[in-house]
Amino acid sequence: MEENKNKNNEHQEHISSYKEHFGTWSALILLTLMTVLVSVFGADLRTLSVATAMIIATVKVLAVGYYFMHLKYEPKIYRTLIIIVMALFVFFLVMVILDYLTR
Amino acid sequence: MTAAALPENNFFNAKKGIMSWLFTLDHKRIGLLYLYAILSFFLVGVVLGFLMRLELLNPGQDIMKPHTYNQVFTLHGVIMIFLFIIPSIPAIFGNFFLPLHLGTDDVAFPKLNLLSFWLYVLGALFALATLVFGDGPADTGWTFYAPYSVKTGTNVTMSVLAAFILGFSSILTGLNFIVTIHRLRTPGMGFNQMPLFAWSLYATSWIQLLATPVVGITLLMIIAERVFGIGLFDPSIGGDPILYQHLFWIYSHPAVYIMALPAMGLVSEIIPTFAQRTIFGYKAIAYSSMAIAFVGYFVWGHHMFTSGMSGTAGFIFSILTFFVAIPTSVKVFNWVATLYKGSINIEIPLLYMMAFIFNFLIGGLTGLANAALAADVHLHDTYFVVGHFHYVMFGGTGFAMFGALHYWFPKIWGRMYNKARANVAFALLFFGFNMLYFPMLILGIMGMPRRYYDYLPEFHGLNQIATVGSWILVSGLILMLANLLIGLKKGKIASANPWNGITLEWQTSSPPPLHNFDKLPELNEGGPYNYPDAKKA
Amino acid sequence: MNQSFVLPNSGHTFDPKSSKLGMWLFLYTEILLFGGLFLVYMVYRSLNPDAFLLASFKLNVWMGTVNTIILLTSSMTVAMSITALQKGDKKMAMNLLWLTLLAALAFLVIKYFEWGAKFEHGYFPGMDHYDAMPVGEKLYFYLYFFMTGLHGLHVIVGGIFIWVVIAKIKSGKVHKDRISLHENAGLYWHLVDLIWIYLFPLFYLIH
Amino acid sequence: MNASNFVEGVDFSLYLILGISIFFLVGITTVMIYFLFRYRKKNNPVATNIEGSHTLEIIWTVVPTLLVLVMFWYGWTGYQPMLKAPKNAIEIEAIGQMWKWTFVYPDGKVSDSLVIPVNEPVKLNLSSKDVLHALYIPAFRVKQDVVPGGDNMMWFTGQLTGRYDILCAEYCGQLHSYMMTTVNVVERDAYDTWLVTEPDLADEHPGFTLLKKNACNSCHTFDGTRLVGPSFKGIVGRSETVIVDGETKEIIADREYIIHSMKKPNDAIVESYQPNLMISYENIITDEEMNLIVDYLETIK
Ligand code: HEA
Ligand code: HEA
Ligand code: HEC
Ligand code: CUA
Ligand SMILES: [Cu+2]
Repeated sequence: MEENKNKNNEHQEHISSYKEHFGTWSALILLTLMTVLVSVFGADLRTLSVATAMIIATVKVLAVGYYFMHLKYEPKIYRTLIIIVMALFVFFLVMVILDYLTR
Repeated sequence: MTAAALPENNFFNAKKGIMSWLFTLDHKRIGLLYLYAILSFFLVGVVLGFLMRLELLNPGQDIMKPHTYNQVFTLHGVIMIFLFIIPSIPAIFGNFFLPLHLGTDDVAFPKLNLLSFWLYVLGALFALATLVFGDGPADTGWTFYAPYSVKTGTNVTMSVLAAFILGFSSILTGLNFIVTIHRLRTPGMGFNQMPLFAWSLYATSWIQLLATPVVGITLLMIIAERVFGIGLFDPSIGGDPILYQHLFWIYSHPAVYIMALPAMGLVSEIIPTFAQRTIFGYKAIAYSSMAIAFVGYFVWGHHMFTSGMSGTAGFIFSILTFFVAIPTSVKVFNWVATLYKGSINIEIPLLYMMAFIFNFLIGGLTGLANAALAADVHLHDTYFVVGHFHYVMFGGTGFAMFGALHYWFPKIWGRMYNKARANVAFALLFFGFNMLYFPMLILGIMGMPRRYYDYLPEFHGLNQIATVGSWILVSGLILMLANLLIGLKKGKIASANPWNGITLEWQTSSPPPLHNFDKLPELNEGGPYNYPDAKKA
Repeated sequence: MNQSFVLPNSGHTFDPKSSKLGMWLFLYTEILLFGGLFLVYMVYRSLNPDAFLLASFKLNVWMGTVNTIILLTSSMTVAMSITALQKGDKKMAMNLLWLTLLAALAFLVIKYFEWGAKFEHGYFPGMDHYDAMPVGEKLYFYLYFFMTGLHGLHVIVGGIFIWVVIAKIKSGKVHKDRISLHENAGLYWHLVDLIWIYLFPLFYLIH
Repeated sequence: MNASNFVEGVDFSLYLILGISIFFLVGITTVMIYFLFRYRKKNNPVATNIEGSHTLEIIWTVVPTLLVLVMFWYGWTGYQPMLKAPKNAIEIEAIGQMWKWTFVYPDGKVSDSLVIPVNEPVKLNLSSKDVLHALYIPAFRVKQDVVPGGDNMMWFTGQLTGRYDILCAEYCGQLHSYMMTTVNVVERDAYDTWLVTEPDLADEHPGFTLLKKNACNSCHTFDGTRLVGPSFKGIVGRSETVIVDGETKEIIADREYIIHSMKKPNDAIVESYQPNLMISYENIITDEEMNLIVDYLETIK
């Protein structure tokens, strides 16, 4: 399909700017500090802090994937695939835990 | 038709010397290396299976002690699963014919391909080294269930390590094929112009890629548990042996479709060639491969119905398991429909495909009995399951592989085998196979558990029939292999396209030249199997 | 016969897109490799919530936080080094990669001290203190060592990968128009980072 | 009348599926062979390219879907009652260990085979001392894994008096295929008398009774033949080579050593035998009992 046409004359790759990387990094550090603070000082919000920690981690992962790993600039198939892989993992997890919790 | 001599320019004589084989980057040679290696290990597995049958001829001890028997069936299972059937079709025929089918000259990463092969050899050596090192081969069954696999003194660590390495080899092959299919199709060939074998390899590769790592890490945990003496599945520290089973089957169920899908791809190749007409329902067959691969990820729990699984989980896993049968049956019906209004050459490869369909039907339909919760409570871990999986794996995939070997024999070696002898071998194999495994289904319904060194007297008769069947089967196998070997040396020179096949591999000479094609291969008008000589519907 | 004929879609010619696709596929397998461990973790944690909570207090949150920051920073430097090479600034690209390696080293050194402290307390499986722990906490520590250990192994492999890239940039084999290897090393390194992003809250921040 | 209350559900789902299977197997095979001959090259020299048919695709997707749903349903309804035992069931502990079954009754009676009253629900609480086993009674169509550290259970009602096999259906090592016993379904009054009659052990050495009770004889013989563990024949006072912490040592098997071997079998492994197979009996057998055992062992030379 489309990939076969111009294999040798590569079309221009997207070049991310330093600024963009730095911005991503700042956001990541901010989020890290946030989770640490929530967890260390929000000790009695236990379930809440687990949930926030996981949500924040996921946001961080998305940021790394999107900007550092250039997913934002890759063909859509890369994003679709990674969603499928993650969904697969979540299904494994849900089914195993379900088995344990309903015994 | 027959040319006087093999073409001068072929991949066999393109380079000379043993090194040019061991370090070759040519996908055809790597495919053949796999063929020789896999076949050798397979023969070891067959001998072990044969020994088991001898032991089971009569109740009580015949030729070996219980401990030995347990090691034998474990090694038999490990060899057959990890060394034979999982790599078999993709690594041999996939390597050889995928690039030809796509009209390219190699896979995307030839060096990685060579690495996969050597990893395979390394893993195989580890598996066999257990015969010599440590306290002998593992005696756990190929499933390595904890906690027995952690307690036994036999050399489980090495067997598990072997499976781990073989897993990597399998992952890399899958990765290579996916990239090849995405990037190296000949200009103008869209996904829907690909031969169905390529489709089935594509589906298989995704399973290899995404399921294998899970078993990889699980096996590492077993190794760690053995090395440190305590571990994640040990109840005394709060661990749970059932969790091991979940992890193991998350891989090993999808793995059964690694075994089956490529074989189904072969059937979809070979039937149109001998019916001389286009395949019935191309898209249905292609997409059902993907559907099987996909649904196959979600059903692993059916191996654990009696493990104490909750009713809710059992309900979900059972119903999902039944859903796999639907795309499979779509395939079967389409294959049969492809014979309709064909102009059929009844040749040996086609006979093997018919045998595939028959055996696979029995295998698949007995799978349904296993998938039903109530029936599985009775059938689980009995010979019914043993019968089921030999029917699908050996009666299905094994026979498809024989068929493919006969089908592509002239393409690979440029010669033809003796057809009369091949027919006799086929008859022996088919008859012996059914005589060996059908009694097992009945034994299972009667309640004979598997992995049994000894059995109650009421099971004696059927076990004897099975053992005699194994003798017929093995004689068929020997005849078949001998016939092929003779054909290799002395067979008549075959033409480039002896079956009047239509996929791209038949456009090049037999054996193919080093770089597969001397000119850009021509795509077939209106679909990969659209025979120009046949009438329009 | 035309010996010099080469197909337009030959597998023997270098194709950056193939190589990137291949790398991503490999990353998927890595995700699922760790996925298996995360699964074990989740199951055991849901079975022993309190023990996991208690055990997590024995880890040093600050060391973990510092390590997280180090890894995130190193991710940024790899990403930037790719930008630099794409722009043709070879020197800058190499320096940024060296910085990444430095971060990797720092990460490992901190891990070394962290593990060392745990060893001293006898938390490693088989040691005295470990044997005296309640069952759930044993699992926690076993998982802790297993998962961070495997992750540490990935840090080392990623570091070697980057080191190879540096050498190849130096010798001119990797350059502006042939950047695949560099990009792939970057992708791998980011993956190491991604895994840590989940490991960190799961082990250190259960509080 | 069936042997147990589950036979009907299990057999119905099994034979329903087998019936449908045979129909498809025969049907498809016949059609296949018919086509093979009807459209042979000789009979049909020119093929027709038929690309497919949407109607057919839909039919052969929908029909199997409906059929599998039916199969699933009867599988489920046959299985569901197994999940929950009735409240009034007689609860018996069933313990699996390499390679012996032990049953403990509510009033403390211990037996190595199962005896149950007819037409009364029985619940077995399954536990394992070492590895996985599975308690399987083919005639009753019931099977359940016995998991160390787990708490599985199974229940059933024996509906016909008689003796049936109990087998182990989960691979558990060397003598897996010999791990069998029986279930005897008897009338209620026979069950009641059985419960209160102790076997007559008056002239049996109490040490020997203990050895049998703890299934030592499934790994150790009394006649010198080798099984999983060293034979008991002439063990007391025997000199043997053992491995302690990786080092080989010569020892004499005296009373102290033998008792230690029961408490901590892994401390000293007799050469050429495997560690980890024998479990520790420290909290299972009392010190007095251990001495009785050694008393008995002294008598077998
Ligand atoms: C090539 C390998 C292969 C394949 C393809 C399959 C295919 C299937 N398997 Fe099998 N299986 C194994 C290899 C395989 N299996 C192995 C190795 C084990 C044992 C592992 C061990 O414990 O050691 C096992 C065990 C196993 C079990 C566990 C049994 C137990 O231990 O208790 C179950 C349970 O559900 C099962 C089910 C199925 C089903 C439903 C299919 C389906 O995919 C089959 C679908 C096919 C058909 C249904 C036939 C075609 C359909 C028609 C012609 C249409 C008519 C059909 C309808 C009306 C629906 N298998
Ligand atoms: C592909 C897989 C495969 C194959 C081919 C076989 C082949 C055979 N198997 Fe099986 N078997 C397994 C996979 C396989 N097996 C597995 C996974 C188990 C479970 C182990 C466990 O419980 O852990 C098992 C278990 C098993 C048992 C049950 C043991 C027990 O539970 O106690 C028995 C008993 O008779 C048996 C017998 C045999 C025999 C006699 C043969 C053969 O010897 C028959 C002779 C074979 C042939 C005549 C030729 C076959 C040829 C091909 C398939 C292709 C060749 C290819 C080319 C030429 C290119 N096997
Ligand atoms: C599952 C199998 C198994 C069971 C059950 C078992 N043992 Fe053992 N036993 C072994 C093995 C294997 C060894 C050898 C390894 C070792 O020395 O620890 C052994 C060793 C011994 C020894 C040391 C023998 C010697 O020659 O030094 C003694 C004494 C012993 N067992 C007693 C018993 C008693 C008493 C019981 C029952 C209460 C018992 N065993 C139950 C497997 C078993
Ligand atoms: Cu106990 Cu098998
Ligand atoms: Cu399965």
